[in-house]
Amino acid sequence: MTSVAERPDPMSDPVSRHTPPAARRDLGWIGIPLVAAVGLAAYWLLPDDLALLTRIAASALFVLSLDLVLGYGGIATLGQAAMFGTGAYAAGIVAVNWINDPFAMLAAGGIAGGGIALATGALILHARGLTLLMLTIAVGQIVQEVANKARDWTGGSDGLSGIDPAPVLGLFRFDMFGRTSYLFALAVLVAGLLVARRIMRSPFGLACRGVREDPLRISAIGGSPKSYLVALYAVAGVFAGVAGALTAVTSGIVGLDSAGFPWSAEALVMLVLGGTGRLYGAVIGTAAFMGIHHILAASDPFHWMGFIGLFLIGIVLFLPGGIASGLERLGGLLRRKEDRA
Amino acid sequence: METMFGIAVDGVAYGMILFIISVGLSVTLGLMRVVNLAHGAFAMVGGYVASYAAQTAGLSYGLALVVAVALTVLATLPLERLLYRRIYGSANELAQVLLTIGLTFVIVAGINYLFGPTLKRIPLPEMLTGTVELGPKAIPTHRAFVIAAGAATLLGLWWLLERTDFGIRLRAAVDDPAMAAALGIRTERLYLATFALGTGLAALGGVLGAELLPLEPYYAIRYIVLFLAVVAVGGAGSIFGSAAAALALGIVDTAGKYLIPNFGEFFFYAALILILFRWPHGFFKGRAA
Amino acid sequence: MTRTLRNALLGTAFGLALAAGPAGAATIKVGVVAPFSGPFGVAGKTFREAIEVYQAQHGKTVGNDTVEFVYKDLDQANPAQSKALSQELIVKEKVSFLAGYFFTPDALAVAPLIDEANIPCVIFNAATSAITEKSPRYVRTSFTLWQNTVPLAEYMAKQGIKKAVSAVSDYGPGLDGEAAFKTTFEKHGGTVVDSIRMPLKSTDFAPFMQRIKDSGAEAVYAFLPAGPTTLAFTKAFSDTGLKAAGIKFFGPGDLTQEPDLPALGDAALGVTTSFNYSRAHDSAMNKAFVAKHKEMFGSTDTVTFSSVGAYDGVHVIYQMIKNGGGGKIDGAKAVESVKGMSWESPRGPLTIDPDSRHVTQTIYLRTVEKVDGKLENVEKEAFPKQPDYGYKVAK
Amino acid sequence: MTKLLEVEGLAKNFGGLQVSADISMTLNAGDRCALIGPNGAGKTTFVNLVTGVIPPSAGTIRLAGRDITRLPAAERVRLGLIRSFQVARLFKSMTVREHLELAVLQRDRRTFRLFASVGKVAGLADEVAGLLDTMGLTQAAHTAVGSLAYGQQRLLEIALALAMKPKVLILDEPAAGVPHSESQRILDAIDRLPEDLAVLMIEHDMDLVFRFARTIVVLAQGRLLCSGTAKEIVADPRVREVYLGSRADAR
Repeated sequence: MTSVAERPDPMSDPVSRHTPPAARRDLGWIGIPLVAAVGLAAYWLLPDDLALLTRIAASALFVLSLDLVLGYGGIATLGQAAMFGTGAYAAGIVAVNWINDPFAMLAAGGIAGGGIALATGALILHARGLTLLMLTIAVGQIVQEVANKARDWTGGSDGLSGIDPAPVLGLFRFDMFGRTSYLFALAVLVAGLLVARRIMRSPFGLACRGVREDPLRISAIGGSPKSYLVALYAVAGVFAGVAGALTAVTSGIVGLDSAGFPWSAEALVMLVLGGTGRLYGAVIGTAAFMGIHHILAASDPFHWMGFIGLFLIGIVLFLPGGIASGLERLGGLLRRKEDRA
Repeated sequence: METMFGIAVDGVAYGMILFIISVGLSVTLGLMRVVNLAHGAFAMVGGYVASYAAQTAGLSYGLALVVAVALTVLATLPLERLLYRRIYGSANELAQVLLTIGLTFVIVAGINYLFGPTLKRIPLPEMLTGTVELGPKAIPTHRAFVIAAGAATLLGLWWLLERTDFGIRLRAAVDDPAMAAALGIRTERLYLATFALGTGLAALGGVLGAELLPLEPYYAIRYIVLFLAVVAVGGAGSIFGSAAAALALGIVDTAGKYLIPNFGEFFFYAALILILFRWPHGFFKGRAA
Repeated sequence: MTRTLRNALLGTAFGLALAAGPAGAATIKVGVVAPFSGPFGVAGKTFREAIEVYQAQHGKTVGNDTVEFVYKDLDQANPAQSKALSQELIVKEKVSFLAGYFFTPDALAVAPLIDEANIPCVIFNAATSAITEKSPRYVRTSFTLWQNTVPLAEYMAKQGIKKAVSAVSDYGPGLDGEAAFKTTFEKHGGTVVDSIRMPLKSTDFAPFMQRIKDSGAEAVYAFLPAGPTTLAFTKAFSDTGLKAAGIKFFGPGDLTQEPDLPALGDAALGVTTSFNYSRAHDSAMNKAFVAKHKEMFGSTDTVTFSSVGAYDGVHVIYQMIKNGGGGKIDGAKAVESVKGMSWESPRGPLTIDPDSRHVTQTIYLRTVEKVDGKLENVEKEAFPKQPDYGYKVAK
Repeated sequence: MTKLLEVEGLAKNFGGLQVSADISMTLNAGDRCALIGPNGAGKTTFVNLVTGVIPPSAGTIRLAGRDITRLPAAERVRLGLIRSFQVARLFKSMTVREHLELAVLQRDRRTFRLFASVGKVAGLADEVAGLLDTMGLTQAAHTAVGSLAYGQQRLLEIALALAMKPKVLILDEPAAGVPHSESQRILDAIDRLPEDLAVLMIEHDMDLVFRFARTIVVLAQGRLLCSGTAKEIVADPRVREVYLGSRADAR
């Protein structure tokens, strides 16, 4: 990866070239209500699969955080799990030792995730391309190793267990049927989408889009590209931390895998699969990847990897820009037909 | 003193393995600007072919090595035509990541299906077992052989790139692709040849390194971070950069494990961050990166 | 897909049967969570094969009830995913037992679930002692590091070894092994001159070998998780001349697990390990088990410790169903009913310790030798009735 | 007259090569100055030195009395030294309006507001509308720059510079690449720039230079050759020599 941030990436953003931005916004606007509606529908239609759906919702929030960094900031990272893991452990440690209110846990996760992102981002975001990629990986590995070493706090490789979140608002208990967990996760995801959308339409979001396209031009109007990137990285860190905390709340345990390289890589795959720079692309990618994985792993746990691999190759060859861009093109086609009629 | 010497020897041996496998990745990244995450998978395929050739077909180690490199190159060339050609260039990074991860998954699943999930070995010839005395330190003969093979690979690549027609064209294309095309260098064939070179080197490393990086289907995923680290530190497209980076990381890793084993992992990644801080474009700034 | 469909149809069919008739023929489901794909896919494979061998030998029914196994793939240690899969097994598949669990965090993750659902959880592998303390519904049929290490350390001390070094992977079970070794070995008069903790993912062990050599120890106690790391470690031990220098190599049997032996080759010869099971164990029951496995799967390459962990786990589950006398399983009662249970397994005599709910078993001292041209762990000594020494050891 | 930009003894060496030497000049409020010179005279280097893209080897630069010689480029921009680019350098996927919003927000340091909506920032919409109107870009406000005509992109470049509320504005060949028929629009736009601004224009097109400039500075071989009013410059034999000489060489 030589220069993700220096050049606009046409792969990730074909829509902006072909359709006026106004059309893109419309789809963005229905994206979030659609996520909420589909999420609620799934609650009624698939009451036995809430465990999976909960994981999808929490993971989607994590992938969303990656979209903020990559899709809006052009920062290629394979270390986003460092923030997720830090958030998850922070929430878990807070719950086990002090206070187990789910909202307090989310707050702890967000603060921890944002804090670590701010600290490490300031350190590594001067780099670009492959170097940056390696730095993010290295930060992730170090966070994971810290978690492994701090056994007294994190449980080390055994995982931090015994997290028992209090009922939501003192009313809804997290039971084994997962209803509370799912609705809670879905609510947090939708709230996350709304906040992310708000941020991306704020002056800050506008500046970040500018940095992604041409950092030098940003300096020419008096802005500092690096400070925008560090701020964006920290904001995304808050999202990742909340996602980690959400996983800690809904699963009651945090493992070393939550800060691991595979999790970062998987998030990147899910995001690119769904489509970058759209927010709801993160949700589509996560649902598609985890859903397909679940079905394949259930029917053929021995060879699912091969099928997922073929699927990813197929997406690159036939649907560059991810599933969301495919949907948008479909939407565009339909609209054009209407126009003609 | 003896300790230092021991660390140096072990580190160099480890570094040479990393070098042989990673340099192919560096070459393809430098020329085609493709982040080939399937590079480890190609190394693994080479190792498996050699293992099969030596154990089941009963070939000698040397012959198995040649067969492995040749078969791996032959097997992956169609991939260049069918898949890689579509994603060359730095504008396609996300597509590259997705496609090569997908390809890695398919290869892992395929190897798992064909050879099973258990560890495989490439039996060493009598000559390469045992130890050789190197001053005060005894090192495994195989490691000494790997160091020699790594040095030979470095020399061979240097000769290929500096002294042959292919090398001149390749360097021209890395420096300035547009100019190279204008001069009538047929980049398509050049890309194909370079891809073959990269894959061949991967396979070679997979076979030679099998004692240190044992063969199993997840090899492809397990070590790719290590290979990427070498390329990042060395600078994409630089042969000597890769060698220097591989040796440096090999020695750093070995020293960390020896001196502070409890924090070996910390040491390695902290060193990596420091190195990349000091040389953000790698030791030898890649001409193309 | 076809499996899912079939399961669904079966489920419906039995559901109808249940609704129609009186309590009688029912299907009792057992959910198995284990790695069936990924780097640890062999473990899941051994579980599944052992389960199928057990069912082939003992039938698929207990009384009037049919026992059906539902498999869920968890490719690596991922407790959150483990909990989600187990939750799905309970809520969607309506299993009466949870079983499997290769890694400690994955097993720990289900403690709140099994308590809430009142379902027994039979652990086929996860070896950290502390697990069974977390819920009264855990039963474990594998082993712990303490269980394997204590007799080994005693044996080493008895051999006249005074100075030893421990080298373990830097994660929970490794630290268990290190603690068990140090405590026991020093209690019997030995000295641990160096305790090396190695990064979990490391495959280059030359520097550690140098360190072991420099420590001046006569013997090394090593523990690493089975797989590429153990292979590389064992090879490095023989390659770097430590073996030739006369340093003795001991460790729990993970180091020479049967599926890795062909790849280890002659480097493994002479390595002494302590473990609860060897494929070459000499008993009629084990011969029958291995023969049946070969008959069903064509090879015995994958028969190893996790096989008997699963095999005996299924035996315990069958016993719980039997004790319940048909109908719905009450988890707490079912676990209660097998406390103190003793039986003969392919690995030897087993008893479920009523306190720890972990099997008390014979630990064997084995050496890798060639038997009919094939490498095997050949048993040299037996230490009977070894409990889990790590249960409720303050950390 | 307020001295807005003062350059003294500015020089730059690349290795042994001296590309700029001993350049001194002053811009006052209200100045309309053109910087001309044959190709290779060092005009671009001069702009880069003044704006802080490259550090000078010697000399000082003062902006409204403050020494800015060592300040980074972005800092000079914040102080009011603004340039437009020779080749339109814009954010392709953003609309015209978004460009101006971003520039105004950046100028006011309001870009770190995370939760405000761009549409609701006080005073922003009016100011942007004013800028659009000044440059005649109101019609194109919602067009993505990628699909904008080149002449309009140049206008947007100038609008962007203007949005920064500059004290000193450097226009680097504002009409480069624009068809002659459209250059009048650009000139019109420049005519409407606030009067108290100091404007320095680098330009080849003499036609444009004579219509715009009240003073002209000639650069040749990295040195200041002469300066004066249009009439004085045209009459200066050295200028003729530089231009004709270089043309003769080129042929």
